[in-house]
Amino acid sequence: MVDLIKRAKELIESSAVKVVIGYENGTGNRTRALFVEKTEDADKLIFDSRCIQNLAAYVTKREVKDKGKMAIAATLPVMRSIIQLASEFQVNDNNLLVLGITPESKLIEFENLVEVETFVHQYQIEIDARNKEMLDRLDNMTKAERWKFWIDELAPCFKCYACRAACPMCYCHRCTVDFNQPQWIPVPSHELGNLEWHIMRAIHLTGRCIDCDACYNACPLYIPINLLTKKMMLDAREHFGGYQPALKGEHLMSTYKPDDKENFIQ
Amino acid sequence: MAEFEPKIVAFVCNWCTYAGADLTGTSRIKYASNVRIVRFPCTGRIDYMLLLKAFDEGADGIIVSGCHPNDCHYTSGNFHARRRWIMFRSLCDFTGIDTERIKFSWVSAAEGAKWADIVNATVASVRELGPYSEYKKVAKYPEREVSHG
Amino acid sequence: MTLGLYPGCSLKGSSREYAESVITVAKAFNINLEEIKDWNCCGATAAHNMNKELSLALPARILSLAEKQGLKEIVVPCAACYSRLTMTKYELAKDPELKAAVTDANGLEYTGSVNVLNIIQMLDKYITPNLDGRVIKPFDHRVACYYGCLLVRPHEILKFDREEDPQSMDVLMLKAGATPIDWAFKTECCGAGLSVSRTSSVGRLSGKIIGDAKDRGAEAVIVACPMCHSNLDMRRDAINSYLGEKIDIPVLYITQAIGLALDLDRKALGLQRHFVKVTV
Amino acid sequence: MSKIGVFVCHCGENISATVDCAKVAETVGNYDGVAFSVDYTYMCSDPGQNLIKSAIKEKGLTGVVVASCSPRMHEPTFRKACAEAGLNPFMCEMANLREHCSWVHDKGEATTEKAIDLVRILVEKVKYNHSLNDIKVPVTKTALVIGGGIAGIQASLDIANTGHKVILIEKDPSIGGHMSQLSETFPTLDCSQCILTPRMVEVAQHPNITLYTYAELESLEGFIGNFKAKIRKKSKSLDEKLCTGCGLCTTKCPVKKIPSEFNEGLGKRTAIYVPFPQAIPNKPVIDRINCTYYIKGKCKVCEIVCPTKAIRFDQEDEIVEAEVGAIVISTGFTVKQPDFFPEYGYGKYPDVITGLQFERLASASGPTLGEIRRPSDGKVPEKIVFLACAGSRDPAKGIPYCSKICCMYIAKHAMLYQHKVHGGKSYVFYMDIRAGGKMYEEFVRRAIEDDGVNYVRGRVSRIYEKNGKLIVSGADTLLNAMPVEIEADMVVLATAGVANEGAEELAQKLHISYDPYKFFAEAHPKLKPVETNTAGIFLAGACQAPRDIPESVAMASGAAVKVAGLFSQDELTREPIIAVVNRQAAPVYSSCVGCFLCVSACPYQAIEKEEIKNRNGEVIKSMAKVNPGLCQGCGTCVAFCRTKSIDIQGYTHEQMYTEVMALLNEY
Amino acid sequence: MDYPPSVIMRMLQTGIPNLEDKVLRSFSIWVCLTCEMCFARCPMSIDIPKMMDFLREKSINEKKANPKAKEIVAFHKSFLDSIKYTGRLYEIGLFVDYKARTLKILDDLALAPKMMKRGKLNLIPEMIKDRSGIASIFRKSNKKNKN
Repeated sequence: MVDLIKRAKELIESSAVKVVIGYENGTGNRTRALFVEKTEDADKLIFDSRCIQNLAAYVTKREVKDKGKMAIAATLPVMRSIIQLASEFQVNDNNLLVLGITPESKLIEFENLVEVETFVHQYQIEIDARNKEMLDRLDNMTKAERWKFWIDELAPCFKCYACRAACPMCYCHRCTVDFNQPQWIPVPSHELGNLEWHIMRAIHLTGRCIDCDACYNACPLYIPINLLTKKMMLDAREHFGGYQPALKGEHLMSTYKPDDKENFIQ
Repeated sequence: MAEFEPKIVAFVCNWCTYAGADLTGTSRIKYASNVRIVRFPCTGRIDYMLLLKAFDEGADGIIVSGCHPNDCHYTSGNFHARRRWIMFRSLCDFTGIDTERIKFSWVSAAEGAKWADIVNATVASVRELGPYSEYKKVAKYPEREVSHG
Repeated sequence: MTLGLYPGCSLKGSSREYAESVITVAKAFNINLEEIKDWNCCGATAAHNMNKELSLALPARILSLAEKQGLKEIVVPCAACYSRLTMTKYELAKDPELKAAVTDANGLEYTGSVNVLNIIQMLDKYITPNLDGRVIKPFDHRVACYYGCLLVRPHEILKFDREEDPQSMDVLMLKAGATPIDWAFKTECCGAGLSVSRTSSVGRLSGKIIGDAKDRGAEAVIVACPMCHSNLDMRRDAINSYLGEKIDIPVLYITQAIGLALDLDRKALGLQRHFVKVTV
Repeated sequence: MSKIGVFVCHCGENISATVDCAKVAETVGNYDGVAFSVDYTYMCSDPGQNLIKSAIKEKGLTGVVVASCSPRMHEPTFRKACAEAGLNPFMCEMANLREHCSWVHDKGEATTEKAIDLVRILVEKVKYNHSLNDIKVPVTKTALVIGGGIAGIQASLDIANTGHKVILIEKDPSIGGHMSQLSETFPTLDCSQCILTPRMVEVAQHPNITLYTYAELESLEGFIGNFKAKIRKKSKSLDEKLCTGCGLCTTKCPVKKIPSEFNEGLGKRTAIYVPFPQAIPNKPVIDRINCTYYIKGKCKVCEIVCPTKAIRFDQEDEIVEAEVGAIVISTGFTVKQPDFFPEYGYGKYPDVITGLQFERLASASGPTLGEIRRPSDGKVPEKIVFLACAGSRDPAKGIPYCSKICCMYIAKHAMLYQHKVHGGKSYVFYMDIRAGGKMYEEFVRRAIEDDGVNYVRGRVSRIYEKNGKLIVSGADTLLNAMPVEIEADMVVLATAGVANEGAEELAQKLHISYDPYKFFAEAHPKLKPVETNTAGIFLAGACQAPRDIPESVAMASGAAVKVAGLFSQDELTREPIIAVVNRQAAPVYSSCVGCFLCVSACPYQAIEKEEIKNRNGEVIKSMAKVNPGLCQGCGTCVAFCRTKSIDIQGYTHEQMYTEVMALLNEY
Repeated sequence: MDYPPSVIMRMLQTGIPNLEDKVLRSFSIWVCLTCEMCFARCPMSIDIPKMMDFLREKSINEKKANPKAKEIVAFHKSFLDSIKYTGRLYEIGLFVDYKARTLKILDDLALAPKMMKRGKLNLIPEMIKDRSGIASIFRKSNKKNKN
């Protein structure tokens, strides 16, 4: 990504931004995030099919945010996350500059977040075939089978909270799972603790998750926790017509329509 | 062994269902005594985590009830609640939690008889489902000493 | 197109003309009326006056036979039988124990799937839609449409027409070219089952009905029930003695009136069997 | 360690009949934190309250749980008692043993067990209660009265006379309501116009009252003391300042055949009309549905003849915004029409009329100038039959209640008829005569004894028309149900009093509850008849249930004094049950991350953005902040917030959590 | 009609045994034609026709039928007998049996020839095939109350 490196250097030299967030080669043929603050670090910037980590997770962290204006090399999922974060007043035009990398991996620079939003709205969030098939299989199970499936799937989880760290939407500095006055979610990672933690996570991401699979990729045990958020996305689409991250949009869960349809309230 | 007596928790809103339950009382309509009512200012205040805590602590059934749409004393509390219940209920269903045990309803301050019917119906259906053993099994840490003092 | 028929005892005996007119009109619109095989009497007033279970078992047997014969819908020209059959369907649908007791008494399977129509519902459903073109000799007389008590009541169960001032027969007669008059005894009772055992009451009740029809200048009374017809027609001398004057307004069945409007043969409509000569 | 006092009430024997109160008190007494536990027969009585006060003082209680009736009933009583004893009122909670336990379950172990659970829940909750102080909220000292009938007029005058501003809005072109349609009024037979019109003039001339007629409530926001009402002044197609009320246009208007609503369809009126001669304001209104100009675009006769050129054809509806502190609803009721009655001919016979139509016939300003004449041919009826309970007390037709005023106005109608038609015979079919007011029974006896009205005890089964006469067939149950048949010339049905057409929509606009018959619901049938469940909104007159004039006036004055009471203080103290966003020390300042998704969850727009700036003005952190004046304490934001940084006093996270824990864990 | 419906309702409402007995022995329960008019117009929707059916059945079972209602009871019994034996109503059989029970030989005698002339009187009864089915209905439904 030669022009990305060139652009990063210009931005750092002109100190238009204090840090450029991108990818660099990590150990064992894997990639990791790179925070370019000096022009010579820019050479390490790379971009290829291995770069799937969602860099938007860093824009809300104090360590990066307090450096000053940031620029970020953003693939489509990262851009969606940025728009959602912007709608939650976490980022705005004067503390973030987006260097867009299109699905055809072409670099476009966006003047402001509104342009990013129009770009993002060209694409519909699609759930890939493998997960779709998994969701259908789950839907056809009986309730007891589903209960057993999730208790067994979540059993290995030892609450390392990597999923929370990887997700750009989890930027709260005191997460409710850490609450102990009162203890909402049981601390131990036994069956109940894991189940209620992942239910809480799914509820908190309803209407905010942009299905970038960062949580699944981050999970050391490959537990399919992204199925929960995908299910919530499909439900939102089915019951309320779905949602797209939008700067001025109505948030799915904090607004209502007088004629929301349901068939279980007597 | 004596017939199974389910433990039912009822989360109700103060302006409609709680007043409806009062009316059931003033009209002396008898109903099953398995239900304990927890009063909230509005259905909008009912937190989904409290439902999970209720199952944790051994509840076999839950009733969540508030004002009919358009009747909410705070205009939109019940509308917000309805949207949350739709999403929370489908997530519970997806993870296998038995949503048959959670009865959602609208009971107004004038519907004393309806409240008695809802309670009796829920108690009967939960008694038929039996104790919520799957959830009790996973919530197996010992009977905690609860006094926070 | 075939339709189940439950004639009832009076249509085979004292009100043969009603059966003849129903079949003739049906044939004119090529509707084949298939009688329920081995049907039995519905028990009429005698059964439900004396013994509730009997009054439900007899009609239930009829409905079971109709089901066995594969009939989805039956027409019951006699209003009393129509009332007994509909009430039985309603009672048995409401009370499973009763249904079990009645099925056991009958020894026949009963599901209550047969749709029961009274004569006006049958006419409205199958004949009125294509009646307009067929009226050759409009029945232009001033007619008093008499519904009797069992055709529209009890209203919550029968849900047919309006309870107090029904209009379905009036509309039908309008289509047949007649001018139905607004009168006040449309749904008053004619004395029904007391025809033999207490004829004086029939004289009084039917007398009031015929009297009001005459006062309002009706040239004919139109009925849809053989029991009402026999009281208003056969008991005419009791009526005349009650009113103190001889009244010769004929009493026709709705099917006869429509038959006349279609210019069907008068004998086929059984008009010659009336006690009060049909001058219309 | 908290020291909680538990007071279990017997409520006479309403609770102790099925709950073993002593056992409850004794079991709860051993719980941690409970310093004092006792049961007593009448906790709400003075000795009961003194028991609490003395226990607080002697034992130094830090919390009180009264296990008795519904908190909706006596929470204020016990909280005031605690306050007098020096304990913060919000440290006192109530367990509902009566309505939710003793009255609805049979005596037995399970019932006492449930009672103990209910008390334990509240004991655990009280441990997490904080002492709170009332919120002071400014009060706008203007009242809004909806509905200009006698109740609305009385309420407006009473409030205005206490020196406060009143805005009175009336849907029809003139105030007066149903009372202006009456001829004379029972029990004194004084002419309704003579006692009503002075009051109407007083309303029009009162400096404190702003009158909007032909106007309806469009929307209402805000809460007690701080309502914002939008009033839609429907266009009268007239400039009211220029119009002198000369009435020339109403005489020249070519469209004269519109059935007059004021005369209940008996008289006719023009397209531009003044409903009745004594109308206030005495200015015409154009009925745009029937006026030829609005149908065909021609005519404009009224514009041509108008001396002051006051006609404005293209005048638009006007929305007036008003800040008000309290609202009195006095929209009244209406009467069922004859087409509701199949037995009486589905409204087919023109001479079968309603009580209100008879009033118009008897009224001097009515279509027949006071003479009782049949609508069909204008003849004076020789025989007239009045039917009581036409629709009321008739569960089969869905109106089981008694409409209260019909027995009285039937006696009045019969009396007026006998006075005006010498030699006329009048019959009244009744089931029971309900004349309970002062001088009411004597009034009905006068009708029977002096004016010779034939009262027949029985219901009319059917009415049918025969050669010009209405045959009324009924039975006289005092003569062994002997059939009675009367050939009457006219029949008056005392039809049921029912709620107005738009009552349900108005209730939903005002967020007040209503009963199955669409009458507005009072806060408490016996103890709060003029209040609604929504603070600051009061009821007066027949909009709450059918009611006669004396009661409507009394109720209106009652509502007025409630409003005056509200306006007597400059500030309104409000319950501190409101939401608060937590605050912490720098540099975090609050667990709220400033996502502001809660702002759209709040129905009262009570959540604002607060920005923490450093010394040189840069925003370090922006967080949510709740405006205590606007927040009504519904808690929707509390259950929504991901990080649980917003909490509602009185129903905090910890309190609700412990309630659920206590409920499911016996000790 | 010795007691009108409203009085009968009141007598039953009081629950006084001898009033109930008076109702069972009354003549009006036999004159009621169950024309459903009262039920249609009763504001409290009391199903009086159904109660009359019940009272008649009870009156017959307890042998308290009012002597003045002899003809009416006889007519119903003859009507049911005709059904019991032929499955349908055999009018001539009905008249003969009714006359035997009431000894009202002369009543409506003139009517028979007129009906014959108009073909309204079948001489031979129409029998249904499954007469045993009908017999079992009558037997089973009489189990509880002797007819």
